[in-house]
Order: sequence, then structure tokens, then C-alpha cells
Amino acid sequence: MRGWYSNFVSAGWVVPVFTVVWIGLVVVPLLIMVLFSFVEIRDYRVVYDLTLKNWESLIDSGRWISVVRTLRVTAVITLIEILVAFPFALWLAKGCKSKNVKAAIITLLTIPFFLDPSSRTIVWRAILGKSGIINTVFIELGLIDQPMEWLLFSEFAVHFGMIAPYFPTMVFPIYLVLTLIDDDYLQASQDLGASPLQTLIHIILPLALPGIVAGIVFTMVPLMAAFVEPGMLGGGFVNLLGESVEAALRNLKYPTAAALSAVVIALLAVLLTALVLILRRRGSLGAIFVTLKR
Amino acid sequence: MSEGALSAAAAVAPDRVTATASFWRALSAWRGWAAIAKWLGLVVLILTYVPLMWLAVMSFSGRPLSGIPYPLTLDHYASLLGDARWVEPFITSFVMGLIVAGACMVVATMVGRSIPRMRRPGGVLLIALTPLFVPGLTMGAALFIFIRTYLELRLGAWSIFVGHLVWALPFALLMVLVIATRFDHRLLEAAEDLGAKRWRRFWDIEFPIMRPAIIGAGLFGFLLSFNELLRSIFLRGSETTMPIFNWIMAASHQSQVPIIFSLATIVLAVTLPLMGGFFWVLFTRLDRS
Amino acid sequence: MASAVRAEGARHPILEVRDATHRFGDVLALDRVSITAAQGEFLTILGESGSGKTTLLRIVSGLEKPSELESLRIAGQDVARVPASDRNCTTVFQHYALFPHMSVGENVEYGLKVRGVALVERRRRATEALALVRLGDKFDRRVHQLSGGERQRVALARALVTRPAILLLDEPLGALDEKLRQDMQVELLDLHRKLGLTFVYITHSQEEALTMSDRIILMRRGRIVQEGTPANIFERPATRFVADFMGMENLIPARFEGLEDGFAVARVGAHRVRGNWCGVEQAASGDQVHVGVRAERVRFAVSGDEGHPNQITCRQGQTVYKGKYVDQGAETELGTISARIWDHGLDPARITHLWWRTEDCVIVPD
Amino acid sequence: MSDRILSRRDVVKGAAVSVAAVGMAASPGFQQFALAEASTVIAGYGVTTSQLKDWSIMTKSLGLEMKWTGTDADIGTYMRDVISNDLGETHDIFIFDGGTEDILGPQGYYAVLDEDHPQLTLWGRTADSWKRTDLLRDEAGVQYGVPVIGNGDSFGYFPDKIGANPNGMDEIPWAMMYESDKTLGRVSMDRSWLLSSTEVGNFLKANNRAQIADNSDMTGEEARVVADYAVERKKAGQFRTLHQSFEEQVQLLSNREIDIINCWEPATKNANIELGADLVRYAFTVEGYYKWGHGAYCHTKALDRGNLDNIYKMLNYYMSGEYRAYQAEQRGYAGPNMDLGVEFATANGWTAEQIENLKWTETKVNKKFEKPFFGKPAAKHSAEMEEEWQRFLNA
Repeated sequence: MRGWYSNFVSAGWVVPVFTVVWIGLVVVPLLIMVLFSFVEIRDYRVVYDLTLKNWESLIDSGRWISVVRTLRVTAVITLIEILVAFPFALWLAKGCKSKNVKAAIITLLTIPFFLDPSSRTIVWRAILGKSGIINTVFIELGLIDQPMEWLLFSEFAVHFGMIAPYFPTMVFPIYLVLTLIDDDYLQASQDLGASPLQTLIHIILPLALPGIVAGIVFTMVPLMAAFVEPGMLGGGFVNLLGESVEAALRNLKYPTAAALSAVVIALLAVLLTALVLILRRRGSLGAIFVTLKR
Repeated sequence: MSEGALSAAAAVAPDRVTATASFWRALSAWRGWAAIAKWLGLVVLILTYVPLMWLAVMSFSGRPLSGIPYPLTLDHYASLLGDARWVEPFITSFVMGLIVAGACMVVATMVGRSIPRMRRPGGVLLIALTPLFVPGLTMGAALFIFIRTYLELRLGAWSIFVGHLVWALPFALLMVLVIATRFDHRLLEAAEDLGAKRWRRFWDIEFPIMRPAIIGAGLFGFLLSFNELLRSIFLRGSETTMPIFNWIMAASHQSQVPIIFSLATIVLAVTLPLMGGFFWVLFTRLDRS
Repeated sequence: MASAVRAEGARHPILEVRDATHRFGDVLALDRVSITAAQGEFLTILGESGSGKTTLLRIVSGLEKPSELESLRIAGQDVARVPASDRNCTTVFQHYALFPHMSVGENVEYGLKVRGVALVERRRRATEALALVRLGDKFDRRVHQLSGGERQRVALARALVTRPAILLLDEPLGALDEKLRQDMQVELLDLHRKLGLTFVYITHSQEEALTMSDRIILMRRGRIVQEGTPANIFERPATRFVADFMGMENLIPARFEGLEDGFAVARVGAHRVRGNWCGVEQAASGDQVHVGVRAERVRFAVSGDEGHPNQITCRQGQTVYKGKYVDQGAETELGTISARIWDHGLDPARITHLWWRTEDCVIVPD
Repeated sequence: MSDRILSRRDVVKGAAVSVAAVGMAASPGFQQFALAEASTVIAGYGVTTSQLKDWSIMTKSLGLEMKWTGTDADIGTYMRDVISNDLGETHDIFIFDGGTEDILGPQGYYAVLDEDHPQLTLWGRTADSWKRTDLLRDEAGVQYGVPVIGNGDSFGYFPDKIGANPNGMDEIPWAMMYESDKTLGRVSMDRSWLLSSTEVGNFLKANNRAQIADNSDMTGEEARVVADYAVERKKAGQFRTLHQSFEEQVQLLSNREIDIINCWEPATKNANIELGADLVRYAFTVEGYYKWGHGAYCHTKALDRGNLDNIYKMLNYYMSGEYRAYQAEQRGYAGPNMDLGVEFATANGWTAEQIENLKWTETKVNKKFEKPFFGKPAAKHSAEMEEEWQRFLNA
């Protein structure tokens, strides 16, 4: 007997329906949003005249400075995350033998996703501030006379504060892809005479590339839109795109926010395309998931 | 290749490496690298948890925003319990989280198990994962304009749900895909051979194998929804979720830090064992290798 | 040739493992195992899964660090502390472990590349190695475009190209189908003969071991139970386990009685059976032993008065048609004995007796 | 122009999308905010500051229940919800910074106040300085709202750090915030253009350093001058940080990270709880104050829902002594009919100190009224002002 649930689990219609719904819920709204960057808002009302004013004002208002700054900060943090996360993920996937330790670390990496970022970030101010713990201790120890003001409300503070929150998104995909690499490959490489470094360069890195790309994407997207950490630790000196978008939306400047968002999305698209092209040798994006199938 | 060329009998490989190469060999063979890799990562983890622990300690402090956890008090927890205003948003968020989790589990499972069977899954995958690449505020604003202005629908819990689903589903889908792509479809053929109907095949063979991913999808769905603010601000209509409540309170000209700190501590205390248990089961109990 | 090689190898073994012990947690995977292999020898390590054979191989290659080890020499040099990457032996892995992101040629070149061999040179040698395994035209293919047998040969070429002193093969034919497996056996033997390399070959298939090896080491539960030439192990299994593992169909529990004219005598119920004593040590009277005889060595007689040795009466049991031959069961006082009948003219219903030659019968300790 | 902020255009709506969206809307568990409330329930929307910490006090004395939907202090979000989100369909009373009626009144969202409504008993005795302000009437002088609370915002400071009288009665010039060497690198300024740019504008205008007609509604040119000055001071290192939230204000003061900060008055109150009484003072200034006042408005769509009497009863409550006393006690904010607040406190046995504080709140507000005031949340040139202020933020 075939109940309705038979159809429910048969794949035929699932993907087409999902695709249509998802285009409606995600793609169409985003396109409309981009269209909004060409209209104007006056007295909190939309004026439907096509205009480039919003785009011009990106330059006038100095918002483009924050675009450049955002790119710089994003690049630096992403680089730091890769440098720390890749070795860590490698250790976790291949070096760590205890399943309990693995489970514990994965848990610790997951929890921060679910906590309010502002309350976590505001705590740093009590630690990095002029009368914070670090300055107090250093002064007590006689290492410095004056509190180090650059610890807080500076680019340093923003970078420092962003390292931890954006770490898990880099570790997870890399870890996942590394666990999928069969130990046989690593042993074959060693057996054929490769040093650990050579195995890393010739075998592990190429095979982990999809995970690294995913990690970069998952880390860069929220970084490009970050506003909590720069807002709370940058002291107004490290204004990033996310804050700019937020400020525009707060003032109901949808067109400006739309233009800024379009910039963010375009930047991400360029980056993604570049990454995908690099991967092209190994086939389409979908192949990321297939490459490692045995 | 001559036969003689291959019959050399030395203990160490005959194609000797150069001096610089052997320096790199020695360097890369150093056992300390693993320790460095491990500890750098652990330092970042410590950086993550110092603020959280601090927050937990400060939730017991009479002066939560200052640097010193003194005097100790349970006042904040008392005022959290005494102030009923957060209860309704909390329930809204909790129920919303459950619904989003359920939707994520069902949709991610259905879509996730279908994608690997497609010949060219790239396009669908890209569309499905698009929300991961769009900043939260932007997605919220875009959905608001679309639903409210173009579709002229009244916003409310349902539109928050849409916003949350758009946010959480890509994560859930990725989770399911990880297992689904490695799933051996010969198992299903075997089951079919044994006479199992579609539903039975799914329920008896596929589901148990995919269960960890499905549970994970639900868990992520719940927690991402429970903590979501940026999209909810736009899509709330007149609903208030827990993060919206916190956001409103931050502008109410009275300090909400005590409440927020103690609430975050409670969330931490609840999620830590929950997630820990989940991953422990996933790694230690279900891992057959 | 083989005996000359062995004589030479006994003096200067290319591989010498002494007292290797390995534990995985509480499990003893290898228990003080010592092996040697002569230059140019085809040595097979045979055993069921979990017998420790793969662990032994991985200790030789350096991929596993043994818990305890007296010494490990390759070409006379102690390599116990040399990492796998610097040992002059390469492995053909069970699942080949061909790098999925490289072409066939890149896979084969890999061992040369990591040694810093110049591009032109390594291309040349990789091409040669591929030609050697008859894949000369597949240099630029992707690994996933190859068939199972082709992958196997790529793995061989990859392992050979660095000119190792010893080639380690870990059940390389396990993943192939029957026909391909037989072809590859021939090909491997051919390669071995051509290159004169030392092969250490791991398998759980007695048939593979018998076909290919100069010498077989049979392992069980982390220990060596018997080693010798294929004929030796096949004809004179030292224990009941070896006899069983080598496919001796009829193994009958018996009591040892003593020696008679150089043959051992064992009692099974009311019967006395004579055969070769194969145990390492002499048994005492009354010891539990097994009488073993291969099905193809069991013969039938229509009447019981020809005076055959080891003769007993029987009735017809189950008949299984096998094409080339018939597996014929026979019910006797000793239990069911299976025989292999090549003569299709024989009518099983007329059989009344069976017997076997004393030389074809072994008596093994338990 | 349609009545929507982001008005509908003719678009081809994808059938699948509509079906999906409608399907979700219709599914159980997603029912809308119930429209038909019992008439003793008033639905309100706006800033939470207008709510007493314990709102059940109101229920006890009026017999009404308030179903409150809060929002934060963003005028953008608020305007969006009132105009685009049709909250008038579900909500009766709206409370936000006065000034919104300039736009929402003439466009028909806020109902004109019926000053003679029988339930509005306290209207007559409420001082004109509270009820007849620009914050509650549109430009044509039509009255839309009743006053709720208000204040003149300035800055908090540590008297010892800037050498001022510790009793806090000194009038401090705004220059102390912007260009004093005593506070160089020890200042925090609010990021908000609405607050900070108009304050800077007022300072420049009052000291004849710039030609500004109305610093609460500056033209692009004027706003540019203000932003340029602010950028110059930022580059000179005047500001330790820029803050955004109330919690930040409290933390910056209580950690003594800064010496002077333009903040909300309750922030100094909170900081003093941590630091010790009266260590931080909220400034009386030389040049004037950013004036804000929350107004309560009735939505036009609420006029014929049958609970208008109760709505006016509620509006009246915001001017009552009970509300006054609690609001002043909890946040230090004043409002109309302070005297009724004192009366209420006395009648209900509040301590002498509490009553003294109530009186002080009134004195304080009256003292501020002597100086110029500015502030216009729905300024005509808000877009330009915001745009120019971005240059300061991005610098």
C-alpha cells in the first residue's frame, strides 16, 4: 500500500518546489532591495524617481572610507583565522585521539553562536579599559607608568575582539573536510617519501581546499557586516560597513542601506567567483561535496 | 626502465634529497608543531570563554559593569524572576525556536537527501546557501520591503518565522548534506531488493543513518532562531521575541545589564550541557569507526 | 633459481624483523614476531583478518611504531628509528590510496617529486613505470576514470618508480573481481621476475599465497604459526589450524597412539588411521590429535576387499555438482567425509567403501 | 503618493511565492495579534521608557490593562512601523519623541486631540510650557499629543576632573565637551546625529562660530560646517570614544574611562549607584539643552473601536500625580503637573527624601527652562544631517 507519505519521501518534486520557494523568499527580495538603491527617500517616504544620488552619496559621506576599512579589517581577521584555525582543525581531525576531547572542543566552539554578542563584547571593555584589569596589573607590576590607551577604542581592540567570535566559523568547515580525508592518503604520501611539510602542501591542502573556501566564506560574510565589535571596541574610530548599513536603516534610509548592501554583496560575489574559479579545476561548486566521496 | 635500475638494495631511498630540502624535512618533522597548532587554537577558545565566564561571574556581582566582582549578590536573578515582562517574549522565542527547528529538520532532510542524487547540484546549492552570504540586516530589510510593500501582508509571528527559516535552513542543510553525500545508495537498493516500500526504506535505512545530522539541523535551527535579532527587528510586526525585548530594553533609560547578564548565564548553563551531550553522543556513541 | 636466492638470503637478508611486539590498547596485535626476507624473494604473509599481518607490514613500512622491537633491518641497516618517508620500501595499499586530486601521471611522479627529482627526469621515469604496468597511454587520466584493475596497476607503478628495495603489498587484489584477480596474479609474478625485487605480500587467500610465493608465513592471533614453502605448508600443516586454514576438508578428532614404520598412528573410535606426523614436537600416546585428509585424496572402492590402507565402509551422502568435479559426501563411522570425484562415470550409489593413501594423510596436533 | 512609506508598485507577484507566503500565514500558530480586545485593554506601541517599571500600578488605579509593544529609540524603526506596518490596525496609543506629529499628524495617522474629552480631566490644569510645545503640535499649531515625560539633555561629568563645584550647580560651557584641554581624550560622544550634531550645532551657533539658523534642523551647508568641526576635534584626539547605548553610558562613567559624556540623565544616576552618591553630576549648561519630550498620541483608526473613553482615561493618566511621582523616582524625568506628583507622594506616605527628590526634579527642570532649547526628531533636513554626520563617524 502506498500512502501519501510515500510521495513525501520520494525526491521528484522536492527540489523544484524548494528552489521556487527559496527564490521567492531570498532572491526576489534581494533583487528588489538592490532596485531600491536607485530611488530616493524624502520625509520618510519613497520617491519613485530613478536616481544615482544614493550611490554618489556613498562617496560624499565618506562611507566609501568604511568600505575600504572594512575590506582591510576583514582581510586581516580572515587571514589570522586561517592561520590559527587550519592547524587547529588539523590537530583536531587527525592529531587528537580522544573522542571525548573532540566532543568537548566542538561543543565549546558551538556555544558562542547562541549567546548575545553585545553582552560578550562589552565585557572586554572592563578588561582592556584604562582602569581595566590589564592596565591595572601592568601598572602594579611597574611595567608601565601610564595606562596603555591603545588597548581599547582602537583598531587593535577591534581586531582583538573579533578573533574569538569569528573563529568557529573557520574551524568547522575545515575540520569537517579534514575528517573526510582518508588517513590512507596521508600514509601513502609518507610512505612514498614525503616529509610532513610535503604531505601538507601536496596532499592535505589541495584536498582541504573546499573546506578552506567554505571557512573563508562563512567567516567573511559576517565579518563584512560586523557592527557589534567595531562599535563597542572601536570607540567610533573603526567605523565599518555594518555600522554604516545599520545607521542608514535606523534613519529609514533604505536606498542608502540598499546601495551599501549591494556593495557588500557585490564584494562577496567577486570574492566567491574568484574562489570558485580557483576551484574550477575540480568541477562545479556542487563537486565540493562530491570530491571527497570514496 | 631497466631491470637493473630497480634492483638497487639500499635501506634508505636512493633518490637522496638536497641539503635545503633536508632542512625542511627535519623542520617539518618536529613534533612541536602539533602542540603549537593545538595551543594556538586553545588560546582562541580561552579568549572566547574569558568574557563568558566573566559575564557569569558578574551576574552575581552587585556592580556588574565595573571590573570587580564585588559585592556578591543574587539580586539580579531575583529581579529576573521578579520581573515578569521578559516571560512572554521568552515563550514566544522558545515556541518560535521549536517551530523553526521542526521546519529545518523536515525541509533540510527532504532537500538534503535529494541534492546528492542530482546530476548538477551546483545551482540549487548556490541558491539554497545564498542567505549565508547576505548580512542579517540587509536580509531583514529586503524581506520587509518584499512582504509588506509588495505582497501587502500583515507582519507577525509568521514573518519572523520566514526570516528565521531563511537564516537557519542553510546551516541545517549543510549539516544534512555532510552525511547525505556520503550516504551509500546501494543500501537503499538492497532494501528495495528485500521488498521495502519507499517509506519503509526511508524510515528503516536512511533515517537512522541520517539521524545525527537531522538532530543537529534541529538543534541549530532552534538556537539560531532563539538568538536572532537583526531580521526579527524588521519582520516582527508587533510581536516581541527575547532578543527584541533585550534590544528594546537597552533603550529604556534603565540599566538592563543585570538582567541580560543573568539571562546570558542561564542560557549558557542550559546550552552547554545540551550541546555537550549532543556532540558526545554524536562522537562517542554513534561513531562506529 | 628460488633455492639459490634463499641460500643467499639466509646469509644477507634484505629484511630482518626481530621480536616485534605491538599493542592497540589492551589488544596484543603482534606478539614477538620475527621474520626475514631474502633479496629477490616473494614472501607472503598469510592470515585471517585480525591475525596481525597488516600490523607487521605497517611496522616494516614505518607507518606504525611498534610497542617493542628488538631490531628492524633493511639491507643490513637498522631503520627502526628512520621515519617511513626515508625507508627504502614502498607500499601498495589495500584500497590503493591513489590521490584523488592528481592525475594518473602525477600520482606516479609523486614519490620522485617529493625527493626533488627534476621535472623532465621524473616525467621520464613515471612514463616508464606506467609502461611497465601497461598503462603507458593513461598518463593524463583522472583517477576516478580508471577501472579497478587499472587503479591497482597505477598504485603498483607509483610504488615501483622510486626503486624501493622492498615492495610491500597489502592485499592488493582484495578489491578486484575473480577474473581480474587471476590476471593480476600472473602480472604481479611477471613483474617480480622481471624486476628481481623483494616482495612482501599480504593476503588472507591461501590460493593467492600458494600460487605466487616463494615462501609463506602463516600468522594467527599475532603469532607466526608456520612458515615454509607453499608445498610444505600445503602438504604438511603443522597444526590443526593450519590444516583447516589451508583448506583441508576432512579433519577428524583422534587419539595419538604411537609410531609405526615412520608413520604416526591415531585411533578414531574403533579405527586406527596411519599418516604423516606434521607437528613440530613429537606427541605422546593418548594426546588429542586430528587426522586430516584432503577431499581430492579420498578414493572410493566398490568392494572392501582390495586391501587399501585406511579403508572404511560408507554410504552415499549428499552430492554437489561443481562442473569440473563433484563434491561427494560419504557417511562413515568416523563421521561425514567429503570426497572430490573427477570421474563423472562413477555412480555414487554403488560406493560402499572409501580409503586414502597413508602418504596423503596427515596427523596434526590440536 | 500612496499612504505607505514604501508604496506598492505594480509587480508581477510570483504565484508560488504568494501561495507559499499565504500558506504560512494561514497555518495554525501564526495567528495575528488579536484585533478585538476587551475594551478595558488598551494596545500601545512605542518607547518603553514611558512604562513604569511596575506597570500593574496603573492597572490597579485605572482598572485598565495596557498591552504594550515596545520599540527602541530609533525614529526610523518607529516611523516604519507606524506608516508601513499599519500598527494603527491593532494599536490605540502611540508614544514616541514629540515631533513625530509634524509628519504623522497631517498625514492622518495621529488623531487630533479632543481637548474637551470628559476623561481628559487634567488637561485644563496642565501648564502650557508642557502642553503647548512644538513637540506635541504640528507646524500649523494643531494639538495631537499629550505630554508624558521630558527632559533637557546635556552631559554628565566628574566635577573633580574639570575643576567644577562638586554640588553640580555650576553652569558648564559645552566647550568643556568639545575643546577643553582638561578633557582632551577623556570625552565620549553619542553617535546619534539627532543628539550630537544638534548639540555641536548649538554650541557653534551660541558662540557665534557658525551661521546656523536652526541647529535642530540644519541645512546641508550648516550640517557640513558642524561635521567639519566635529571631524577636526576627532582628529585632534578630543574623544576617547563614541558610544551608542545606555549600557555603554553607564559603563563608561562607572569605569571612569571618561570624564565627560553627553548622555541620558539616568545614566549618571546609575553610575552614582556604583561609584557613590553625587560623584557624577548631570550638567547645567551655559548654551542650552537638547530638549525632548515623549508625547502620547491616539491613532485615527482607534477612534471608532469603541474604547475611546478608556483611551482618553489612559492619556489623562500620563499627566497624573501617580505617574509623575513614579517616573521621577525611577528615572529622574520630569513631566507636566509635578505638583500633583508631590501631592501623591505625600498622600501615599513616601519618605521625606523621596519627596525632596521629586521637588528637586521640578526645580531642576525649571532651571533648565531658562536656557535655549532645541530638538526636532522629524527634522526636514534629517537626511542631509545624517549624511554629513556620517563623515564624522567614518573619519
